Amino acid sequence: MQDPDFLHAMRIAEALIFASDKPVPAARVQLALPPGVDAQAVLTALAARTAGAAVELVEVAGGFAFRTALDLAPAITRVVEVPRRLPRAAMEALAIIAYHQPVTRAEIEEIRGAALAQTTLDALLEAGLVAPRGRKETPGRPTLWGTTPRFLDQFGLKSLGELPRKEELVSQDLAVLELSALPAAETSPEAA
Amino acid sequence: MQDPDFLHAMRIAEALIFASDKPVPAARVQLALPPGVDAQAVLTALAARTAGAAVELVEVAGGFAFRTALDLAPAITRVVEVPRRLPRAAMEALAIIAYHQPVTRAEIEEIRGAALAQTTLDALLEAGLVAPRGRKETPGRPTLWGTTPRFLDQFGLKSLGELPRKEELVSQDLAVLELSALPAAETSPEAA
Amino acid sequence: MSESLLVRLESYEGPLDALLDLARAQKLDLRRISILSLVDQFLAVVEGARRVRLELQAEWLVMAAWLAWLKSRLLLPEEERGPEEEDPLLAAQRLTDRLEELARMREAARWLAGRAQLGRETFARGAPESLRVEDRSGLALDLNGLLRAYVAARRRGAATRPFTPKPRKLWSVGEALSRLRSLIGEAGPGWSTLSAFLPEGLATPLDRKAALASTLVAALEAARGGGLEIEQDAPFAPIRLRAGASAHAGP
Repeated sequence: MQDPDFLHAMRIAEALIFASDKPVPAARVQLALPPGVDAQAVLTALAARTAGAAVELVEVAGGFAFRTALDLAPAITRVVEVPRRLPRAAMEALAIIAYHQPVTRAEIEEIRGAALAQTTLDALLEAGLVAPRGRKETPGRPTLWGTTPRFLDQFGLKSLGELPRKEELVSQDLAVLELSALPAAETSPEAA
Repeated sequence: MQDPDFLHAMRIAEALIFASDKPVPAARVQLALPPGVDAQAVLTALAARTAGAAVELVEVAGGFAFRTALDLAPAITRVVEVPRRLPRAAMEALAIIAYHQPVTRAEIEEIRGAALAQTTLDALLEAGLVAPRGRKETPGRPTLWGTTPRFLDQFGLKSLGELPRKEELVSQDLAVLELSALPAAETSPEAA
Repeated sequence: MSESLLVRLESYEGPLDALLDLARAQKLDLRRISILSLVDQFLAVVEGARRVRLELQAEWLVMAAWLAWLKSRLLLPEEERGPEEEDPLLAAQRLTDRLEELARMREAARWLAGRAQLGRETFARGAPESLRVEDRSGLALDLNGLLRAYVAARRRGAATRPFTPKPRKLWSVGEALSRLRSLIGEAGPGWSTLSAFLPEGLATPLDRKAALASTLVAALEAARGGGLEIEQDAPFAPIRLRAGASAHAGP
């Protein structure tokens, strides 16, 4: 083990594994070593030397790699808050619920002109932004949806009345569209 | 130095720098260390411990990073693919940007006395060695170019201050005439 | 020497590059450079190149012409130069400065190239670990995004909904005519304004205008048959109707 060739081979293996972007198979380490030195023995010695160190040689799927010791993870990692953005479909559904509540899923789809996945509605429900508001007395008695106080919190609104009137948002663009003809439009937020 | 707190701090610093994809500033190391341990002392000790090892701690580009020892490059490059050297025109343009930054493309061409091919600038940009540094407030508002931290990292420089002083840059061929003994020219072409 | 430069002309990055090479080949001190000897060599090179290939790059010829001018001025006694003319010594100094700067930058490039480079002579960690743990539990919501989403949804909704014009019931001429006929008798012999014959429940201005137009056409139609008389005092004055002579021919 104290043979200088073997020590040099250990240096090579260490540097090679350090520099590789993927775990290095023993066969690949062998390619870099001087002839006559066995990669497996070198790797075993390297693993033994680094065991318990800040950076350890570990065998993972596909070969050997260096990993920082697990006990150090809390010290070196930084928790970064990365607030999620809602996907576009969820944002649109949320906006429609806000403006047309109480509104059924079918009505949301009708207004959006696109299907609304159950998972999207679930995500809004889970985030606490919308909640069921009873059922519509039509065949099938579909659930009616409305926004929650948490919705107001998230958008920094005191009340739904602080939302811009929807006519201000869409009337010019959608002159063709008879706003009042849309489902559940009677209960618009500014009236609520 | 054998104090367990200090040894623990060395482990943390080693793991932090080892895991990072960029040189880690001493201030960032300090944040990860337990209170009362000086990052600079820890880094000095770590550099001393790893000197001559297969993977050494070096100070580069305003921070600390682990790098493989130079003598191991031949063995590593047998297995790891090595990028091509930059062509002479690119190296010259890079040197001009390093010494004259922020500098416009026209100014680089003026100094070289030759047009700078777009592919050359692209190669430097792609390698992450140079980056735009705003625009010059002259007609046409040409882009100003400067070097990046990656440039320092690539060439193993702590900072731009480690570049040889201009007066020291004397062509080897001309050095025969003991130019260094002569007064340095103060007028550089971009000033003319 | 000029032969080898001639052969390599294409490999030079312009005349400045070649000039520097000429200076270096002679181990010229750039700060005490003999512009004159440099000029002669450069001109010889360019002349030689022209004999081989006529299509020499313009920049080479411009430099050659400028150097020839510089040489002639440098040889000329100072008193014989025009007062407006650029000082040839200054021009020569500027050329020397440029060559020096180019020499320095080339040396800097050589210095950089001689350094151990990351990824060639030394290597960084190939597989860095992520030191950031992202806490994605929070939601990034803003009112602006909500409103934009609403507008986008409504716009799409409008675009995907097939355009079906609202069925609009306008008062037809036929309807107007029969209403007119039934009312004109009841209206008595006096004049009545046209608007008195409009149907009830006209909601919008459009409905009203359409009915007015239909009723006028119907009235004209009836007047043509003699069942009705129409009068208007002035343009845009109220149009008045009364039953025609044939309608109450009896009394």
